[in-house]
Amino acid sequence: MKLSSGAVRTILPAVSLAVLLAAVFYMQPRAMSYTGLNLLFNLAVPIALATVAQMLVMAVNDLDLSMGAFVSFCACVTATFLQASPAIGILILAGAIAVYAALGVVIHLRQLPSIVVTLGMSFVWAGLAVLMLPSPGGAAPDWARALMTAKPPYVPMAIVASLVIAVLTHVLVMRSTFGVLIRGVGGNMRSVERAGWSVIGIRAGAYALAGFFAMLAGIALVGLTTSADANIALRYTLLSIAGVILGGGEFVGGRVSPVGAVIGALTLTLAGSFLSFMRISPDWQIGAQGAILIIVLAMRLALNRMEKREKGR
Amino acid sequence: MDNAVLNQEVVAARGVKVAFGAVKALDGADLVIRSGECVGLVGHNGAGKSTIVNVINGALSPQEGSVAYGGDTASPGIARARANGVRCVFQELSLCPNLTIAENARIMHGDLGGGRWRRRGIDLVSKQLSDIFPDHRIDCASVVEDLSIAERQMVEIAINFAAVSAAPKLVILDEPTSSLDAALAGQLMAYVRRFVGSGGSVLLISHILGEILSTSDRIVVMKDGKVVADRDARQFDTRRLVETMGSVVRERAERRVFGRKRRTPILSVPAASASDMRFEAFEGEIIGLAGLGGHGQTEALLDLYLSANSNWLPVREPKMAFVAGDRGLNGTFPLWSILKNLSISSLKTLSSRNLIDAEQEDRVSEGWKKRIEIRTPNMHNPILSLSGGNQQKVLFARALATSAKVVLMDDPMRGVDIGTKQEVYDILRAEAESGRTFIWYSTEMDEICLCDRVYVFRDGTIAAHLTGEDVSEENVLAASFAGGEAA
Amino acid sequence: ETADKKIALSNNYAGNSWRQAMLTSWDKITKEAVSQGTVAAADAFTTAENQATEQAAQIQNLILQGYDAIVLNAASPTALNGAVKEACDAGIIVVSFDGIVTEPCAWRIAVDFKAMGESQIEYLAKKMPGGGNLLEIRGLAGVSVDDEIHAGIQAGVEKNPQFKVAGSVNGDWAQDVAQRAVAGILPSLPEIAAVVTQGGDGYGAAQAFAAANRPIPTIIMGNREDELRWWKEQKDANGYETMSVSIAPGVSTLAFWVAQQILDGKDVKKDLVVPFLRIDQDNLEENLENTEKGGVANVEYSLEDAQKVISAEM
Amino acid sequence: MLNSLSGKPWIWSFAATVIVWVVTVLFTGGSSSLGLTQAALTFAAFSVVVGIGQMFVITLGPGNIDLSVPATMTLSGTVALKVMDVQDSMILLGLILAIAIGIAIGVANFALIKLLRIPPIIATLSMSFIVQSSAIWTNRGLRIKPPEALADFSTSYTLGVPNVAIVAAALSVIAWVLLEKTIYGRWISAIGQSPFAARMAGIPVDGTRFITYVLCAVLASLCGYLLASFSGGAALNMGAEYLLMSIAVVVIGGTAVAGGNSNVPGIWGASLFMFLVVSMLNTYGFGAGVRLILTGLIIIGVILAAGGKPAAR
Ligand SMILES: Nc1ncnc2c1ncn2[C@@H]1O[C@H](COP(=O)(O)OP(=O)(O)OP(=O)(O)O)[C@@H](O)[C@H]1O
Ligand SMILES: Nc1ncnc2c1ncn2[C@@H]1O[C@H](COP(=O)(O)OP(=O)(O)OP(=O)(O)O)[C@@H](O)[C@H]1O
Ligand SMILES: O[C@@H]1[C@@H](O)[C@H](O)OC[C@H]1O
Ligand SMILES: [Mg+2]
Ligand SMILES: [Mg+2]
Repeated sequence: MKLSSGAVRTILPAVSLAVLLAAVFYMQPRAMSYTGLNLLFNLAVPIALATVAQMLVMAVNDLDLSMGAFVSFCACVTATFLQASPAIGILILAGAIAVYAALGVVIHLRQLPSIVVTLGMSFVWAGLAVLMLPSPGGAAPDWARALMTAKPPYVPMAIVASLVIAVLTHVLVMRSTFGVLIRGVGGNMRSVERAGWSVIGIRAGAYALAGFFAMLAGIALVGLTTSADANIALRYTLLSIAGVILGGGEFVGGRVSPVGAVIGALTLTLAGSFLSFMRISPDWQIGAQGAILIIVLAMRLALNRMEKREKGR
Repeated sequence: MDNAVLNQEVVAARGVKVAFGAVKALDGADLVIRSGECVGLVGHNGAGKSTIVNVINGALSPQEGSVAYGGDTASPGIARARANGVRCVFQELSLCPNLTIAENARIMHGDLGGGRWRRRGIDLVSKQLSDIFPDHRIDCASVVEDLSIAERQMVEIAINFAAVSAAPKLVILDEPTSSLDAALAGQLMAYVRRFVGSGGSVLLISHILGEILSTSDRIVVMKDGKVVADRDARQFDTRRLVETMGSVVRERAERRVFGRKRRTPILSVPAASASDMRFEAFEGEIIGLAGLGGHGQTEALLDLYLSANSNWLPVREPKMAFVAGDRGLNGTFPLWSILKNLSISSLKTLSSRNLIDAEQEDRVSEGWKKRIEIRTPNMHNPILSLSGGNQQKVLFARALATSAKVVLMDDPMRGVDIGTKQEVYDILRAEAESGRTFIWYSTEMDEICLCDRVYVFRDGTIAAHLTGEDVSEENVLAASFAGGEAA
Repeated sequence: ETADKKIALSNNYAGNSWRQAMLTSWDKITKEAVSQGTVAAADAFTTAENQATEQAAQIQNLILQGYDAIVLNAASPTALNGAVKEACDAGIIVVSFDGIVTEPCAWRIAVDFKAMGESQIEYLAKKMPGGGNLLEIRGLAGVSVDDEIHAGIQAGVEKNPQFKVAGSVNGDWAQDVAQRAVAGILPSLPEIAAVVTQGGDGYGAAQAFAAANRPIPTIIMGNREDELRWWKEQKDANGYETMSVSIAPGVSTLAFWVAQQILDGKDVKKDLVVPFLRIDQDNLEENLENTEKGGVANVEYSLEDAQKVISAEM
Repeated sequence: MLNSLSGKPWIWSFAATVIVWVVTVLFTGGSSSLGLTQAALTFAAFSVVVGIGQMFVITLGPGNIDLSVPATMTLSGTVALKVMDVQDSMILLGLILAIAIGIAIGVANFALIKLLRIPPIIATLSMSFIVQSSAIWTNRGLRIKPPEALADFSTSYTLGVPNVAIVAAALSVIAWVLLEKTIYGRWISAIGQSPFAARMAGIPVDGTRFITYVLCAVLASLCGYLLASFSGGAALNMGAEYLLMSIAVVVIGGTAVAGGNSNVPGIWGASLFMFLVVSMLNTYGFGAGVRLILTGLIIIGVILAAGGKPAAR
């Protein structure tokens, strides 16, 4: 049976994750436990949320270069206002999401390249974060801390959270009408427009939703780290883009996979851990991280070949 | 006109003017469509057909004139047109390739919401597909990008005819058969008659005059942005239609007498399997690839082309040139001018010491503009400002402007008007006389019959080889269906 | 009795000469300790990018690998607290240095960065009692070291109002970034008497002044060899005077011994302070001689040194 | 008039540059104008050199980007300075070595992209880790001085114009000719719009992409060589600034991020702008937080004024 392109998009990343995980278990059997899995994956939760946020923006053929700065900003809000005076904190975060929606509108109306606008915004968010926390600090709200360190029976929180995020976003993006419209705008904006939908509204919605997930990423991050700083998640910009791509998403054409994105985020986190299980000279530790990424992706190629779905690109 | 008086007016566009810069795409055109009729709309490439379609469906608001839907004259727009039951199948395919068929149906039908819409969407489209194309083999759970171009066109047609809550009143078909083979086109035309019979109306745009004449109740002829004739279909035949469009009618060209000058083929592909046949091409030949759409002709052309063209090293003299049929996929460069689109394959000959000679480039493209009548005031205009058929001509010129000895053509006459087609046929012959070889996949039987030799494809392999007088509609059809079609 | 104990170094960044010197010192001292059987292992781990999140993940992996102690140069004083807490809960000793963490269960070997900033102004106040305009080169915005040194400088200026900070830029502790930033602001600055810095940016500032053809002010240096060498050249040529101050990269080895002592059952106070390493006009040559070409002035610690530091604090 | 303006997207980055320059110079009543101009030209030169390479890559179409630029700069700077070892006689050899390193990295990047089918963003990111490790391994971050003559050349002026700016200008002219006048330029633009159509038009797509990635890496290594010579030694983090910078100057300069359309003058405008904005805000004494926010808002302001793509009619 020929698999649809969508199915292949999700299966390949899942297999690479499984192989990587098997390798980690082989090297460090201790990881194969409740706490082990939690330690391996809990920091992947905020990355997964950020990756989903990036994916929503990529679904409408845009790219968000401010993701890392925005998650840092949200983390700072969480560790300061949201903790000390929740009402103001919620107001700030809601305002930030509104700004995201507004970005979607402006980018659409003036046909601006999203990459420049979000590049600009990355400075704005970073600046606001520095103003809020000139020096690292703040404290996680108790509920965020409790949520992220909860110990559900049998399955560790990291896994539960990843599953919840994957299922929820799958329903939202792949099953709901709104998800169809978002991906439709990525696939062929004119046809969505010609069918009588408001593309501005859809874009604004996609951005707002992205802002929402990025905000969750910030909160989850603070829940894990207990405090924040202005640079805390700068790397999430690259990580989130890489996660989407690793998960089988593409830069244009509305081809995205939420489950793949979550898997991509887990894979990236695991690739980092993999490294510390191998004893490598410090000089080459950074390079080894690159090598692991390459191997993971090369594995996908091998699988792809087996699938014999090679089309000339 | 008299027989339509009883029928209700579905849409009426009157005195419509639309200009794109200096180009008057519509120059005071009138078009009225009533329920229960099929209106055929013909005209040369760039006559303004697609533009008036965009006016009727609300995507373009005219600079002058009015559009009314059954008397509703509120401010125009896409939403109002749709509310009045206007559906449109566009000339360039307009599905979302990344979505499934059901998801595309969801987008096209705002009223498909509610629980289990996916299931209902699949049912809706598959039922409609079976209605229009009884023996289609499309899996309605597929993602659109996994379908062939013909299948996509079929799906788009089906989605537009389908009714969730309210049935469409007017379905506009802008060159719906350009990627369909004769059998599928016939089925569509039959369905159009049934749809019209049940009180719907259809605006049918096509360059295949046969289907216009056989399907329409009334025919509107456009020329340079104006309506030049609007009469009962029975008052037309091919000759009068062509004359009204402003082209000269020609007798059906005599088959060329082709004497093989050299006995060694310049191209030869051995049979891939027992059921396959060897493929050969000789200098100066026009070879047709026939058969039902989607049976591997495009793939065969792609294979030939890709194996002859290096992906790594530049070549001075390309062996082959390619004329795309699926413009959006592998033809045009949308950000570029007409000029750059035309010259891209022959830059080597237009440059000295690797620097492109702009003057020579201008000269050569002006030459082609005249030779195949690309309708534009200026070759430096963007390619997307051209009408569909004119874009296709540019792709033609691109290939012919190279020095390649072999030209591969992937159903290249999609959407080209009849006058131009005949000119292109003449150019093909002249080029073949001077030693070029053409390998031509076509879904139009008339074109297949112009070829010296024809390979008929079935299920990805060559099922028959016809030469000379054997090249005929009956033989091609027989070979297309022969054997294993038990199902 | 730590012969079977394993110690890990978790380092967030390796992208400058200071960090490289730190790793080299670690390598040198711990190799000896391992070969003598003092500890079973002392592995160094570095994350690819300077990010707290990545380092938190690294610490969690080290927990999984069963290390008995983690020596930590942290990307953030607070953002790693979650991971550090997990380590403590797993019974692991955590000793932080240079980039310290605030989590109470961890040990801290801290440099008083604020005092380091203040000492620069004190030096200047002595050198030029008349005061003057200062250019402040700061580090990376949002990082605590930057904030602390800056606070020290501010405090110093408040006490010595004859000085005025005429301009301030972020040099991100990198010579080329500092050079770029200083070059951009310099044309609009009045006469500058001195440049106060955070380390790793003095040479860049000097280059920028030279390129703009401005008189070279007193630039406080940060112990990098190229800074010291430039200072020496100026000193020989025109008697240029300044001072240089930074934390010694070898403090990683002190942290190592502290961790070893704690594993050995010694009672060690949670907060230790190490002095910063300061170079002055008279000991410049000596320090320059002992500094590797292109490296950073350094001090490494032996077990005895460490024990002295520990008992001094008790 | 308006039409001819919107046809030249680089106009806007220059307009913004002039405004920012004037505002900065006003602070001192004009006395800083020469110094500021020279500094701006000097530092813009480095961004221009890496920016040109990045522009060629970005022109190749969605998803094409080179994230290994910073690491390439670092490695070539480190190795070249180490090999030259302060001897004037080795300057040329050092240059050749730097270029060779660029070629090697470009080849490796494209090998990952092509042979292993790894999306460019992840391929070049992974490669950058490996390259960074190589730089650490070669001399552990020790700062070696450049040869006297080279240092003099890179820090001095010819007729008041910084030598590095002259080098960058020369490279820009070559790039402009390549882009506007040669077949290669047409090819990369065609590939950027539709790789498949390009292939069917007879363009050697892989060969062209290969050359482009190599070109980008070579320009990055050249920039590393120049920057290390200019700033008195190579540092392990010397390229870090240029990751975002190389992308920012390309997109702010008006190159279409979707590929297929690029422009060289815009890179100069954007590079000068990026330097001058920071200088202006430093001059007016804003703290880091406010400075970041204003930088972001100004970038967005410029792109809003430029108004993105003209609508498709
Ligand atoms: N967006 C546009 N910008 C500029 N000119 C345009 C644009 N769209 C259409 N035109 C011009 O308007 C005229 C009418 O075009 P239209 O697409 O309506 O032709 P058509 O009759 O549909 O032709 P075809 O049979 O080739 O599809 C053409 O000259 C075309 O070049
Ligand atoms: N250039 C291409 N690249 C990738 N896929 C292609 C290309 N051209 C065609 N395809 C796909 O290959 C499959 C088989 O193509 P095939 O050659 O059978 O089409 P065809 O006979 O030309 O049909 P049609 O008349 O629709 O063009 C289809 O799914 C089509 O979408
Ligand atoms: O860790 C810091 C190091 O990275 C910087 O360069 O110099 C001072 C140290 O505190
Ligand atoms: Mg048309
Ligand atoms: Mg077909």
